[in-house]
Amino acid sequence: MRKYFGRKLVIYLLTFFLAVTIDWLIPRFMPGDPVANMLARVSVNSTAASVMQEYYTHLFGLDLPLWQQYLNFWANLLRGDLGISAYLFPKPVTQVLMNAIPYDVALLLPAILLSWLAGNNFGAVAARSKWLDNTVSPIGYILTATPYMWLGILLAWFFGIILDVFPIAGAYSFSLSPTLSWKFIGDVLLHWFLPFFSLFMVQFGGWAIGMRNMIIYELEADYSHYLEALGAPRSLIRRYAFNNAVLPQLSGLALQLGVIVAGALVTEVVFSYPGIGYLLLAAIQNQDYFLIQGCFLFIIIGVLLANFVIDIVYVLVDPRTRRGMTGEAA
Amino acid sequence: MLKFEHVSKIYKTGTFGGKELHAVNDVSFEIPDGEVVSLIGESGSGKSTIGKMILRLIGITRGTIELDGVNVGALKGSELKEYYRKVQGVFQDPFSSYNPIFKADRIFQVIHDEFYPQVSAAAWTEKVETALKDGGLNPEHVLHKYPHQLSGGQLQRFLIARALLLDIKFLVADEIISMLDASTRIDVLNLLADLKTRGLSILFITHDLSLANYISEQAVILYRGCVAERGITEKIFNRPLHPYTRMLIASVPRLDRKWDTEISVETKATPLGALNGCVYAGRCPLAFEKCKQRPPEVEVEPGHFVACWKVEEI
Amino acid sequence: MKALKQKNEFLYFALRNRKLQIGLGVILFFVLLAAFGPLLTDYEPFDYVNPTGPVPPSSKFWLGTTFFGQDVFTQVVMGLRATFLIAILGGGIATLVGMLLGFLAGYRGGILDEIINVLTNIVLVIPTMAVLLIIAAYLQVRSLAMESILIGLTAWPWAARAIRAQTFSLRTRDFVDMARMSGESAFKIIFSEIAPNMMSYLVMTFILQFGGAILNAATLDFIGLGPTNAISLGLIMQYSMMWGALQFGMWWWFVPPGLAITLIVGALYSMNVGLDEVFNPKLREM
Amino acid sequence: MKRSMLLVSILVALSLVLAACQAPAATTPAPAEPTQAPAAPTEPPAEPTEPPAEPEAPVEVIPTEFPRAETLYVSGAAWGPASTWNPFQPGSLANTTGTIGFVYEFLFNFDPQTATMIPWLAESGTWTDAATYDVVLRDGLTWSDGEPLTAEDVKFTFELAKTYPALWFSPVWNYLTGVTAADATHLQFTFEDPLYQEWDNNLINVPIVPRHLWESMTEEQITVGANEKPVGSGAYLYLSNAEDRNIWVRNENWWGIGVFGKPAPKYIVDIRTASNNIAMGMVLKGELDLSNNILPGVATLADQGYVKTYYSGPPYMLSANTAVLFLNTTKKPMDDAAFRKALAFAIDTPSIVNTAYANLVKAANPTGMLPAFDRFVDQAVVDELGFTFDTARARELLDAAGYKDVDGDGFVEAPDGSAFKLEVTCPSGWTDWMAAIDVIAKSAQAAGINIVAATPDYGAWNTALQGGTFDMTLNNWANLSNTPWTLYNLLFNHPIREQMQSGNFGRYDSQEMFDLVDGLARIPTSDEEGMKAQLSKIQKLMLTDLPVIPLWYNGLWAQFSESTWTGWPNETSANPTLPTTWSGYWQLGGLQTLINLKPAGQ
Amino acid sequence: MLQVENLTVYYQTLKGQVRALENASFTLADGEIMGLAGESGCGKTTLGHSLIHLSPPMTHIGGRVLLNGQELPLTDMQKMDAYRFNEISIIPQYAMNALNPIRKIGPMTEELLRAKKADVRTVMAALKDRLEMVKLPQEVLNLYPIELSGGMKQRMVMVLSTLLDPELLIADEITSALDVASQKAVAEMLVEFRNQHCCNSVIFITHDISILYQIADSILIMYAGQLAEKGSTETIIRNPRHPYTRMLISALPEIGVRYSEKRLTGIPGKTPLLLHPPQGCRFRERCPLAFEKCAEVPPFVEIEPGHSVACWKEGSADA
Repeated sequence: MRKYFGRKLVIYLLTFFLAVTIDWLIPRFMPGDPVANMLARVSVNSTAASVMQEYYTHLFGLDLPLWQQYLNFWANLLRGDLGISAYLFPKPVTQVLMNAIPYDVALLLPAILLSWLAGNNFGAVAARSKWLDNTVSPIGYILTATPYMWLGILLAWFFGIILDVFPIAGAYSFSLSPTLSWKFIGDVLLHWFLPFFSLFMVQFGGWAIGMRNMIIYELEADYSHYLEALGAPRSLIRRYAFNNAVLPQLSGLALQLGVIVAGALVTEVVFSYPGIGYLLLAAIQNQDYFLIQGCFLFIIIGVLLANFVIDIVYVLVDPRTRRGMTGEAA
Repeated sequence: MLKFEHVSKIYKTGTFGGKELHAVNDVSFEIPDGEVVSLIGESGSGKSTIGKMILRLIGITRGTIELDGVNVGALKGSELKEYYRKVQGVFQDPFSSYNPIFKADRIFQVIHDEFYPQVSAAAWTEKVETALKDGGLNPEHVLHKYPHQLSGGQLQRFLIARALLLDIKFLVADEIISMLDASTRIDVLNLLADLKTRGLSILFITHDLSLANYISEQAVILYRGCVAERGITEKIFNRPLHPYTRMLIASVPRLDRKWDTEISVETKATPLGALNGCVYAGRCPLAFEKCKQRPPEVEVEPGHFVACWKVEEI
Repeated sequence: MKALKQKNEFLYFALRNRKLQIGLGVILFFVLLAAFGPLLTDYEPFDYVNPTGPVPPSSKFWLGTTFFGQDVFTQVVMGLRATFLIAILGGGIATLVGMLLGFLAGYRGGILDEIINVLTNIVLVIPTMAVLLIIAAYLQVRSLAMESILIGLTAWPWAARAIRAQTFSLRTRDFVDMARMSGESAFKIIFSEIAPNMMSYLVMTFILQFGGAILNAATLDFIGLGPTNAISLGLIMQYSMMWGALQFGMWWWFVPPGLAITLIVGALYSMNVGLDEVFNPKLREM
Repeated sequence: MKRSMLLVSILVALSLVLAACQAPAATTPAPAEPTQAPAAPTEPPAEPTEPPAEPEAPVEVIPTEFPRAETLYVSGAAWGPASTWNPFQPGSLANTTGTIGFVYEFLFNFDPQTATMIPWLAESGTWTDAATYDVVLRDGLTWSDGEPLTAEDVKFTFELAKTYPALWFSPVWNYLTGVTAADATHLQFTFEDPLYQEWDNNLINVPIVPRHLWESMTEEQITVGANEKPVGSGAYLYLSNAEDRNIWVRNENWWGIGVFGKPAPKYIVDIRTASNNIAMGMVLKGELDLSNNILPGVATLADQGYVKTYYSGPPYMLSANTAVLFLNTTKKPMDDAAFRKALAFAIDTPSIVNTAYANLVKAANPTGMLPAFDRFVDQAVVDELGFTFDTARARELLDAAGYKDVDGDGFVEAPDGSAFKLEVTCPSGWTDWMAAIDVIAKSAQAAGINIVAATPDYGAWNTALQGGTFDMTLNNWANLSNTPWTLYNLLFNHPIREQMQSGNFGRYDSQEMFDLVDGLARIPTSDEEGMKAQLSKIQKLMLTDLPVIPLWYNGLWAQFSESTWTGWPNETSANPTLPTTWSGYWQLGGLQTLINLKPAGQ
Repeated sequence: MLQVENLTVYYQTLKGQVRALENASFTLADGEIMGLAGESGCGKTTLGHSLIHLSPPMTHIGGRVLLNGQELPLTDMQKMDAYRFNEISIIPQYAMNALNPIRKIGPMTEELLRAKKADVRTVMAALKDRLEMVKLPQEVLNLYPIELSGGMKQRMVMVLSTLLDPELLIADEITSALDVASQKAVAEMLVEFRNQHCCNSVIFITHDISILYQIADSILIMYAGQLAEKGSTETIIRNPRHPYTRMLISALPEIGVRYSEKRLTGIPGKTPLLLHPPQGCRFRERCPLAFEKCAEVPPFVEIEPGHSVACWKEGSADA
């Protein structure tokens, strides 16, 4: 088991190293000069422009030799310093990110966990009878095939415009100041709901379909047949099948994380929800490569951590990994 | 003559190859020309590994295998291809040996393409039909069919015919009849034995002692990668010396006598046999202190070798 | 119970599988629409054909017009072409790369397998969309082909992993050893012995990659990182949002492109499960 | 299964509540900046147990809910979260639109409608001779921390630019030789070869900062510091901000209340809407009082009376800047004035106005002068050399200049017979411009000029712009100001360098023009006749060579609702001010607009 | 006591019915271990499974099964549940994979017992003794199936299947994949189970007749979906009457028999496909004694007490 984690850890570290390196390369590869872009609209007298250009280049540390910039990047990174945002100059990127992260956590965590749980249970139910299967499965296919933003748009249109029961932009009303009042909390939840719901629904469809298919496989497994032959009640067999089918769904979750993050990104864009996705879009539109770096890094770290958590959970629920990884050679 | 000299196969396991698994452990024996040698052992004894090493399907970790003085392990590229003209194998599962989506006789076409591209198609067809007849098959009945349309016995004969097309000198027959039905088994076995008349040497790998006894001149008893006992088949079967061989023979279900229920065949989950000791010590009723060292192979009578510290007492 | 019978059974079930039928039908519909749709319209996607700006669907403008008076139907039809192009190219590249690496890792094993495995894991963990975003943001002028390549080059890992596993299990089958003993080269063994056995699997991989490429492209386009010189379904949605289709209630602007994507991808998934049922007898009867 | 489901649900609910509350909760104690506690200038006792606010700052209580009747909701200024309150910060300041104008003030304001300088901190400013400018400050000016604002502060502010060349107004020291403060209200600026036009521009744009707080700051704090506790002299104080809003509260002790009047709204919530359509929805619902976003569909809504605009008919909006087409004169065939002229006739500006902007803009005068500067346009020159959309004429001109369709592909070739294909660009995502360049390309093609539209990303576009690798591109970086010089300084910036950062992107190289523009800079702003004469020469040369083609005026986008506030300026107002919240416009009448507002129903 | 009467079970496939088991009738005495032998595809597994879990694509065509005089509701999945495990149990061929891989063995057993409404405490106590009988340590209950070797898993399944002391135990090819030593161990354990009354009667399905000679009381030989011969072990091995049985036994190499000394022969031809089996005696095509009468199905008749054969030549078989 220690080997298993050791191996995982090595891969994670390698991934992290590579991702950070790619990340670092971003402003070095991009067309044009981030400082020039930042100062572009300050069309003042030319002498000031070139002085300012020089000044800001130094400020961002872009006047150093490349290898030194790279080392500095790592050194700063390990101190939690991701540099300064150009678009939100002179805010440190870390700080900008910190403002956005709670929204992402609030959106992604429940959407991922709840949709996974609900989808799995629903899929298991769907596999139970032909009638349910025929009604539930098509809905699942449609949902999981829906582009995140489109579902978001539809929900915003229906609930926000036609029914006008949910706000369709922002994290809380402009008329409110953040306080720990019920009114404010209610307002926050109201704004949170639609983006959450559209994320939830698309994933829900996918998990339901996945579970439905997995459980059918499991019900055909030898252990299910054995229990059937021993006359075990259907409920026990289904429960075992479910427990087994959940495992691939769990590793599926790890695989899906990237897609979900992308989904959250566009959903935040649709609902102007001030999370990382929204920030990343703004950073891209404003050519803020330092902020793009930060967002990318944050997403990587988030996904890596989530993967690691899933790995641990997987090992906890599946005894096979505990032995399997140290087992015999191919 | 195929010669094994201190051959070992070690698998690295674990993340970075931290653990070693000795599938074959310092094995030496010879297969003289025109003889059938049986390689007998339980699953995990390394018998198939030895077969695959001869066929160069897996590498040799230590030691050398020589065919007529040529080091098999060192063959590369076209040398290896030439080697396959002389050495071929047939495996346990006839259905697995065929690509299920092609017709069974494609294996002959492949041989044609790879080894005899200069032979005309007509001449080749004739050659194939002859080989099939030699294998006891009626070409009309068996050609142009998919593997599932043929019986396991027919498929194994196909493979033997394929080997014959190549004019081989050496055949590795790895459990080739264990998946066949009892009614057809013996015929395939007979076919194999008949090949000897063509001067072929055969390594007959099996876990069934009665089959080994039926067909082979010599036998090698393998336990966990080590040779326990080897020599002339008759001598081993008439006078098994290694406790393992004895246990095996006692366990064979026979139609002429019932099992001796007194002989324990109990296997232990984790054999105590240390790597550098006797590997059978963990299961051996006779094991004693000295078994912590690897017993040397002793020739107890001409052509009968045993590796056991207690061989004197037996 | 083997090949020939399988083929017959395959046809039998393929022709009778409702999921496959529906999926194929929907895809066919959209392919035809993309192929012949432009013949049905007199407009160019960006032409300002309706001077009064946005109007709801009518006999003149089947799906209404955009805020600027561009014909939505024309845009959707042309967008469908772009979508299929990206799907085929992007999905194709992803499948090819996945196959190549999967075959290589699965067949050769050893250190090569380890390296590819680590690479796969790395690319798998790094969120594709984040990478796409960043790479797309680099590129100054983006074409459909460029977008397809980007999507293809980031979407291969799971395919590689799955194909590796399949190859790995096929590699241990005796017929591969037989082929080796027939002196066949590794390349030939992979493509003439192993790959044909995975056809169903490869087809399904391609279908999933095809759908994935559509969704990825839609996401990129919607964020404004799509092709800078073409129309696509994602771009139509982006424009509709940018120009207040929601606020002005111009549902005909954002519903058709999203619906088309959903139906196409849904149909692909449906086909995939249908094929799975056809190939896997265990799934057939439930 | 059910049990675990329930358990996880509870966990999720808990995490959600925590996460949801964490964001606002972080903001609660320090509403200024969630993670920067000291950023708040006004520590709000949101909780009764909060420690008292810092003594030097006036205490402003942040209410849970802003009373609608006392709050003005505006949008369209900020394009990102607030990040700096440093009045010298150029780039990001737009996101805290009130930093200059609300908090920090200028010596003068300017009324573009009447083209007059309005004394603001200064009571008067006079050129005592050609190289000496005397300023008298008003009495009783105070900083918001109670300290008096004196001539020393003004002197200090201008001298900062001498010490730190990285400040944007440092070039003033190219001709400014010294500042002396005679007493608390009297200042004298002395010059050598003063650039009068630019100096006036500085008077309304250099924010005066308090010396007592700024003199202890480091260079970095001054040049790039975020200045999170801005202490200024202006009408509003900074209250708090979040990702999508900045909130300002009226400075009840503002020195100007007695002079200019009290701005009506107590709170100003400046909203960053994610997209223009959201602003639109909010205006329609009366949730937003003033939107300065571009909303191309607004014409219809204005016609139906759902929203108010400055003009009740086209173009609905005042003009804010001129969108010009820069032609890269270093490339063929744009190096040929005859070709450029033909192109000017070929561009279908009316379609841009009608289709891309749905009549929200109007076509530009060929000189590029904004309507506010109509009097500086030499109509005779325009009549003689100007251009209008006329495809036939464009074809004639091309033909005359030797541009003929030799190979019969429908597009003309250069006189030397070579075919060309040009790109007209604008940054990707700038949708109104994207629509506009489509029209440009199409109409040029109709005239036989092979032009295609391309929309690179902003960074790439900017690189091409400054590096001079583009063919032709749109630009509008000269905003409404107090002088026509601003526009021509952008169009004909010089000298030509490798990187053109400040204008003349097409690298139009004409010493004659450069001399004319430099000459204009040296004409005192009081000498209107002298300016007109100089401008006539500039315009004549410009329309002859046509290195840039002015196309239309981007609007001073503004649509407002009268549901809560009335008194918005419009074409019928007696003294119309600018209805805008854009950064840099407060001193151009934006603040006066707020002072003129009245609560609805009064 | 088990009575099988004219049991006929077909497989439904796309191409039609596979006549996997036709008209099987036999009895099994209390405490009897009956070996059920035949080549692959002869219907032995079908027979075994139809006694406990007759589920699609298997279809019950006719016949009945009585256990201690009571007819089993073969086709009623729900009613049959009452018999399964309690009265009839099975050690499946796939014993290595028969345990839920993600559940510890002990808890899984308890869950199963609880679900079957058995007296959990008593049975769990008995379980400890049973484990000792198969020489498994008590700790296995605390392990996951993955942590057991193949042989251990199989023995665990043996214990599990017989926990409720069933009247009938079906052991399906349990020795087929094992090495000789393990074969012997498992076979002996099964006998021990019977001796200790952990189960009453046993049907031991195998293709290996020599194992049956070691442990079975009686042997039933099947060929192509039909019963060929049944008799006591000694009778079948020493005095087989059906030509198929005889050829089968004579094709078995024995230790001591050598190719060079005595060349054995197999049975020529191959087993017929059961989709369209030949009329009459299905062994006809391969039978050296076949004659016209074999075009009719030979009845499975008792030619001496406890010895039944389905062959028209049964009387002159010695010839």
